[in-house]
Amino acid sequence: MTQTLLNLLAIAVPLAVGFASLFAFTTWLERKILARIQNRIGPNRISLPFTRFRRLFGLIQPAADGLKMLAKEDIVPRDADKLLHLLAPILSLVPPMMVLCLLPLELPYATAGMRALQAAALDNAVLLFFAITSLNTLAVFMAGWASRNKYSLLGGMRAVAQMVSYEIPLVLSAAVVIMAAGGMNAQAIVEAQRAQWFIFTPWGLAAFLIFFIASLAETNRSPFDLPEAESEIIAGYFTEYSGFKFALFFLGEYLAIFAVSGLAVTLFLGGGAGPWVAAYPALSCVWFLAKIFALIFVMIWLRGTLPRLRVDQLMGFAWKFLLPLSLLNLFVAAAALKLAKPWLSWPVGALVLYGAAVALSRSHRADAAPRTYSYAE
Amino acid sequence: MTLNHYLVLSAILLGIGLLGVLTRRNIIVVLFSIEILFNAANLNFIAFWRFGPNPEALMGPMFALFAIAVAAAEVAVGLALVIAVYRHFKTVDLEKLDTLREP
Amino acid sequence: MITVLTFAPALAALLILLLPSHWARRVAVVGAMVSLVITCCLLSQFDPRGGLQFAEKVAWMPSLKVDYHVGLDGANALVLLLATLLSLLAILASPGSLPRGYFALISLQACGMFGAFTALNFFHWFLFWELALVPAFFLIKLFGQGEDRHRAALSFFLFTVLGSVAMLLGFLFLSGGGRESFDFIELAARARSGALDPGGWVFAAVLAGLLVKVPLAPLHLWQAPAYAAAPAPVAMLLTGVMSKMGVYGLLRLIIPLFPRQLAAHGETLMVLALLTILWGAFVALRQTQLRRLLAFSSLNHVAYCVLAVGAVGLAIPGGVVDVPRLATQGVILQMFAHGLTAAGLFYLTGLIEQRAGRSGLADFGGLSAAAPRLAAMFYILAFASLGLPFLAGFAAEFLIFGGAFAVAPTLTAVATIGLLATAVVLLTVLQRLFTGPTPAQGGSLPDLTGEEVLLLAPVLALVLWAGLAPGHWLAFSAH
Amino acid sequence: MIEGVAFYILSTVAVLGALLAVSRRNLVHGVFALLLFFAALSGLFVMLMADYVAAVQVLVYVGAVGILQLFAIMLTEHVTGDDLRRLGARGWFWGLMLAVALPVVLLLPPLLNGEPPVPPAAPQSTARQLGSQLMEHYVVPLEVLALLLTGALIGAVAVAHGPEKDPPGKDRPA
Amino acid sequence: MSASTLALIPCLPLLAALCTAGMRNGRRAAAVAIGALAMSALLALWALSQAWTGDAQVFPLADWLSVGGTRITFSLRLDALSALMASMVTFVGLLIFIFSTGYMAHDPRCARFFCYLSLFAAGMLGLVLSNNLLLLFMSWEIVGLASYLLIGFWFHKPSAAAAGKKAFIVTRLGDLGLLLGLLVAFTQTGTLELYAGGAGLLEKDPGTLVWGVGAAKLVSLLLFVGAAGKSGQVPLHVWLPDAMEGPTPVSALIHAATMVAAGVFLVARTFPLFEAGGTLPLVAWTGGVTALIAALIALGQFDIKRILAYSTVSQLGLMMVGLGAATTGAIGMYHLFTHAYFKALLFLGAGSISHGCHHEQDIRKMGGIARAMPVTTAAYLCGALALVAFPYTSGYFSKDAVLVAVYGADRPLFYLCAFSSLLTALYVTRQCVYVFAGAHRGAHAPHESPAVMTVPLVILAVFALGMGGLFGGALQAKLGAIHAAHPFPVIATSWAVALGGMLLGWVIYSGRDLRAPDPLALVPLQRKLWFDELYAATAGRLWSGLTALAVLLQEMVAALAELVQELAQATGQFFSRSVDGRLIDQLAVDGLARRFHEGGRAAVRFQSGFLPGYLRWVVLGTLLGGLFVHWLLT
Repeated sequence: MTQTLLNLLAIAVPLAVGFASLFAFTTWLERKILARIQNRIGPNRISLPFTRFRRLFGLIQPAADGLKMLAKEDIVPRDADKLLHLLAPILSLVPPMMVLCLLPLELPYATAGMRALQAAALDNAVLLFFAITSLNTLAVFMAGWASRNKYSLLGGMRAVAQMVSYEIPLVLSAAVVIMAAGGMNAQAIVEAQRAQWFIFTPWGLAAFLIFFIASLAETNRSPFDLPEAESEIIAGYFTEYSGFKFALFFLGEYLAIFAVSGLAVTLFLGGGAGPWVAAYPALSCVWFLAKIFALIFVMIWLRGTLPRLRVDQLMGFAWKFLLPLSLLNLFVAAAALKLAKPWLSWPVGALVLYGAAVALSRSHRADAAPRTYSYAE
Repeated sequence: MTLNHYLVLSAILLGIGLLGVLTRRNIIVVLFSIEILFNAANLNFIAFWRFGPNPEALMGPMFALFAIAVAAAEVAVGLALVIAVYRHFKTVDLEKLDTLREP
Repeated sequence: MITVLTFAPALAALLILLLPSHWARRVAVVGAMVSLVITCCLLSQFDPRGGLQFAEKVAWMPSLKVDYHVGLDGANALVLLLATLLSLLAILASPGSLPRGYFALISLQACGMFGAFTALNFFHWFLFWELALVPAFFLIKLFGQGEDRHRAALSFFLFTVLGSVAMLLGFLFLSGGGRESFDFIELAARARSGALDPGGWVFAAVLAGLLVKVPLAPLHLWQAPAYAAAPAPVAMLLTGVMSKMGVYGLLRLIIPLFPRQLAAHGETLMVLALLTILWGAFVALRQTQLRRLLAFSSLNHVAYCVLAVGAVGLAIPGGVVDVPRLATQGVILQMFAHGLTAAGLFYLTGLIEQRAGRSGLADFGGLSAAAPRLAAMFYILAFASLGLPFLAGFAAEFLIFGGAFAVAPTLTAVATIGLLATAVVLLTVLQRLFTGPTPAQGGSLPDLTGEEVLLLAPVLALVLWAGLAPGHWLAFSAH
Repeated sequence: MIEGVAFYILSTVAVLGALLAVSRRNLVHGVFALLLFFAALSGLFVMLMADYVAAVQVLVYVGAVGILQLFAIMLTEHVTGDDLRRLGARGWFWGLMLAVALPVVLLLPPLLNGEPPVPPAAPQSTARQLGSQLMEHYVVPLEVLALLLTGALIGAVAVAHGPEKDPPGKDRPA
Repeated sequence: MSASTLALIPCLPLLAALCTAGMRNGRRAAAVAIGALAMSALLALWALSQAWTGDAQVFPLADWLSVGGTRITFSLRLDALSALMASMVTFVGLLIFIFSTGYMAHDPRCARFFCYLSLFAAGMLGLVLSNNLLLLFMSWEIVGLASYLLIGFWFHKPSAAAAGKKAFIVTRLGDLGLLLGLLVAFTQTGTLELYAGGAGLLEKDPGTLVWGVGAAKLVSLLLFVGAAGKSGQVPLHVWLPDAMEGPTPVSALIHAATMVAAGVFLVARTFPLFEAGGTLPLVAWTGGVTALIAALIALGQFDIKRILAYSTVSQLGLMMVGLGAATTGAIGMYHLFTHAYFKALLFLGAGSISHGCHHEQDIRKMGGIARAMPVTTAAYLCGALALVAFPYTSGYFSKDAVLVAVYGADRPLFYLCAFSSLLTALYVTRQCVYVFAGAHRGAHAPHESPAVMTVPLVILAVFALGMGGLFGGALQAKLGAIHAAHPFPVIATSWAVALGGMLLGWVIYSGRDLRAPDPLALVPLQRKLWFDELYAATAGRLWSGLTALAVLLQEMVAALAELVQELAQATGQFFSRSVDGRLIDQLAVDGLARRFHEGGRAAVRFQSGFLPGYLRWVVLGTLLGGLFVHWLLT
């Protein structure tokens, strides 16, 4: 009994510590990249006290933020729902962490025995992944409701609506990969991409794009960060949060990003595969993280450049564009896999998908048109 | 754990579900309780499948899946109705929603 | 002819209702006169030995074997004459001042009586039987006297109707619900041949119906109040003709149709008749009102007929005396005689009431001094009803007693006491009313006018004729 | 051993969750308790070697149904537990009695007949087997289910849609 | 002598009666009546002469009524008996008619009186001549009617009316007997003819039994009851004295001569029946008893006419004795004839006396008539002597014959008759002394009656004295009497009785102060031996008891009818209220409807719209289902 416990800890602790530190680095990375996009420098002032290193390119900024968060007073609104107010940040943190262990990440020091225990080896890891990520919606809603604040409630509701809507294209695009890989076991999928990453197949590419966009919505990132839209509803569902609970939310958010990107990597970018992995098995972990950071970079990039979507455009885009496209993609992938003649199926598939995409976007041109408002006469 | 444990558990859950259905005044709570009932039933399916004679027939999970799907549909329609009822009667209190009764 | 005779008064009644009221009495008289004339013609052409004459037979309801069959024979010849005569007298006796309803009703009653006497088929006999009854009820009720008339009319009606219902039921059983014919003659023929064998109950029912009408002792309760309450002319008809309908019924129905039952129950019938005779006579003794006294004495007289009918039943053919023939002819004559005398007496009582407004025995005295004609008339009629020889009553009584005596000597001997009692009754009346000192206040009456005497003349003539030469009248019933 | 402990933990959590869901005056708490209950149940499914069903349970119930109920609460009375109206409906006592009676009755046969033999082999149910069964053996129910879900979806939208607030053409292109 | 002429005898007076009925003037009515009677008297004499010489003849008149087999024809019979009676009736009647013209002269209703008298005469003649028992009975009734009318002639006197009624009723009672006798005869023999050439009633031997008694005996008995009623024999004699209420000629004619004789005539006429029936001793004895009692009562009477009435009753008793004792009816009839004359004389005498004394009837208030009314007195005394049977007067001969007959037949009866004859003589002398001797005790002096009244008296006096001797023997022979020797003792007693009685009377009464109470008028005799009271006590009470019973019965039956009506009313009420009201309205119709309504309401309560409720029921259903399945499985 204790042996298994030890084994569990052996896995859990490195994952937790590793990703927490990555969180800090990503915050810094994001602020630096945004700054660069906005033609500014970004944080570089914070220096490590009592040490000589001065401005280490702002790397100490996250630590400072962390300390600041800890020091800040934890304000709980008077008629807030005490219990839920406390529970919300925790609930937003727990699912991403759980999901991380599902990723096919071989830890460098992992011995043969331990490999078997990796959650990734679970038969339906991907399904579990989606199941757990759906918990995140609850956390958002709990936060929105518990702070008894109109804006936070509105933010919460928007977030929930958004996440629910984008969850379906997310799952469907993953379904394409599962169909192709023939199972939901993460490592099996990675194995299946040994020959060719799914991203390089037309339906795979389409799936990847849909998956990526959906994942952005799921984690309320960039163009879909309506819930936290400061200009409209202050900070959305975590308006009433301050101090450490606020930090937890951020941590949760970033972990979610890592998880989704990790999943994207395993599904479409061949997981830990890369040059020299065969030689040095430990390299798979490095490649895995590298691919994750590439995706994160794109996200930050999008954040810095794309404007925020309107709510109805957001919903319309999900239900009227992504969903039909992913369903079509599912069919195309099925057909392609069935025919197993890549030379035929690929161009046709690509053509069909591209045509559908163009047709769908043109048919919804009206949604994107500017809204006319009627004021009380 | 033996089948009886699970049966006792599902019976208890059934009881709690009935409690909600039969005693609460609010429709939504009743819907909650119905969900509890559904889950208790699923638990039984899976329990019987697990401790049943030929597990490979996958009867249990299959039933459970279908049950879950149907339950989901049911909740959707139920809540839609509740919303419509609320819009019309401005209340979800069962005791007040008695317009169907004989005068 | 007989149909014309029967329906003449009915037609008159109809006319009366149409014409203004002061014509009423004249039309009624004409109606009655027509009937009387026709009857006289018929009787004059009547051949005593020929059985049924002037018969008219028309199929009325063939499905029920009911046909309109009228005829004249020994039994109903005399009675019909009596009926027509008395109807005329009654109408003449009623003052013109009465409303036309009265005359219509009395004509209707006359029609009913004529029909009842001439009918030979049960169906329309019963119809006329009831027709005669209903107007009487109204006459008593509407035009009667004394505050008791309503109850009297009702009880009169109830008793007779109940009786006739019993008779109807009896007859229905008798005719086996339509299998047998309703015609009296045929039924009589079948009865004689023994084919017809009605049950004892049927005999009892029909007899009860008739005896209520006669009336006989236990069933006579309606009679005294009815006679007392009825207007005088109607009382004349009631005693003179209506009771005769009962007796005629006995003759026509009981004797021919129920020979065996009558033989079996003749004894009881005679006992009942005896009871009635004594009852009527003795109760009459105690009466103070003239009307009730006469009612009971007429109860007594008619009972003789029933006695005779009983005798006919019991008679063993081939005796020294041909009892059935004797008794039947005695009954017929008695009906005729009593009809005349009783009607006359009631007419006189009516006149007394008209003059003095009351007819108690104690109210008057010494009338023969004040009203010699009234006294004379009253004496003659009283002695006739007493059964004095050379007057109508005696011959009939002799025949009846002759017949009855041959069959049941002791019973008839006791019946003669009835004669004595009647004598006592009437003589007391004569003594109270006509003899003794005239009391000071209101004891006397103005005498009869010529016209009234003239009205009574035919009755007196007939009474004398029947007394002196009953043979003529008996010839009619010699069948 | 672990299994026994896990079972008891999960069952108590489930029962508590259900009880709370049913008895809480504040509906939102009720919903979260319910979600807790669903999660506990999925855990039980995992214990019963039906992990696919557990995953689906979590995905469907915790993810979708919970959210739906929250939406329903939001769209109706926002029962926050501050109004002190009676909790139970009329004659709730009988409801209670029946709620207790039925489980007891249903438990009678198993309890009376004692323990069925525990089968040695733990059943293996992988998504693959389920998928193939669905496609082969249960394909008709699957299609019917598909229809049902579509119908339910459209129906729910139609019913909950409510009257057209803004007649077309006023502020939206026809 | 043809049938029609014989029929004229009764019809003439009948016609006279009819004519005088309408008349107003008394004198003319009298003339008509007397004329008619005179005619019939002549005819009667003619018939007598024929009967005297020829033998009996039957003259059938006309069919009265023919009923199938039996034919009742009226026929007259002319024989010695009927002729004699007819002539006697007409002759005496004539005299009385003449007398009454005077007597009734100033009575306003004199015409009506003569009408009744002629009616009476017609009835009497019809009775006498008839050969048919029915005709006899009918005329018998007419005679009764006439006597009623005549007795009650002065109807304004209540006593007269009552007397009339009493007379009629008692005679009517007798008539019933006659009627029954007639009926028995008719039903037994089928004919009512007395003499029908062999087939008549009297010629056939009526043998069959009726009421356990020989037919003949029964008929004769019943006939005797009739006779007794008419002739005033003992039980039925009460009406005769009261009949004196009528005018005196009436009494004379009816209650002396004719009507009372009818009874005796009837017995004589139907003598063969009596003989065959063996009822003669009964007749005799009743006669004897009547004679004795009547004589006794006569002693105690003070009214002149009542004394004569009782003497008539007594003489009638003697006649009955004569008939009963003798072998033929002759002796009784002979006494009847003689008695008719002197009794008529006595009555007319009494009539003229009372007429003279201004209608005073009480002998105590008379006296000294001899001087005042010499002619009446002389005639009266002749009659008295005849009555007493003074030797060689007509009375003597007839009474003597009776005594001889009785002496032979029945000795004790002879002594009875002798004693009653003694009494007769006694009361006659008493009466004569009271009336004629001494001074007039009345209010105002009597005066002699006019000639029209005294002439008949004288004629009658002559007949009273001579009649016996002259015609006696021939009469008896004619009537079929066997001339028996008069045994000496009988003659001696008759002489002794007659003279002794007169002597005794003279001794007692002459010289007494007649105002003092009469020694012989003992109280019972005065009260007529309480016969009236006796009758009242027995028959009267029985009669009123019967009437009371009848009335009671009438009341009871009427009450019963009342009860029945009440019952009908009650049942009607019952049905209408309880059955119809409660049972049908409440229970059956409305009640049911209400039941359904409530049922419905109860059912509705389930549809309460209370959803949890529905759910509970659902769960309950499953619970029970589960239990049921469990129960099934175990």
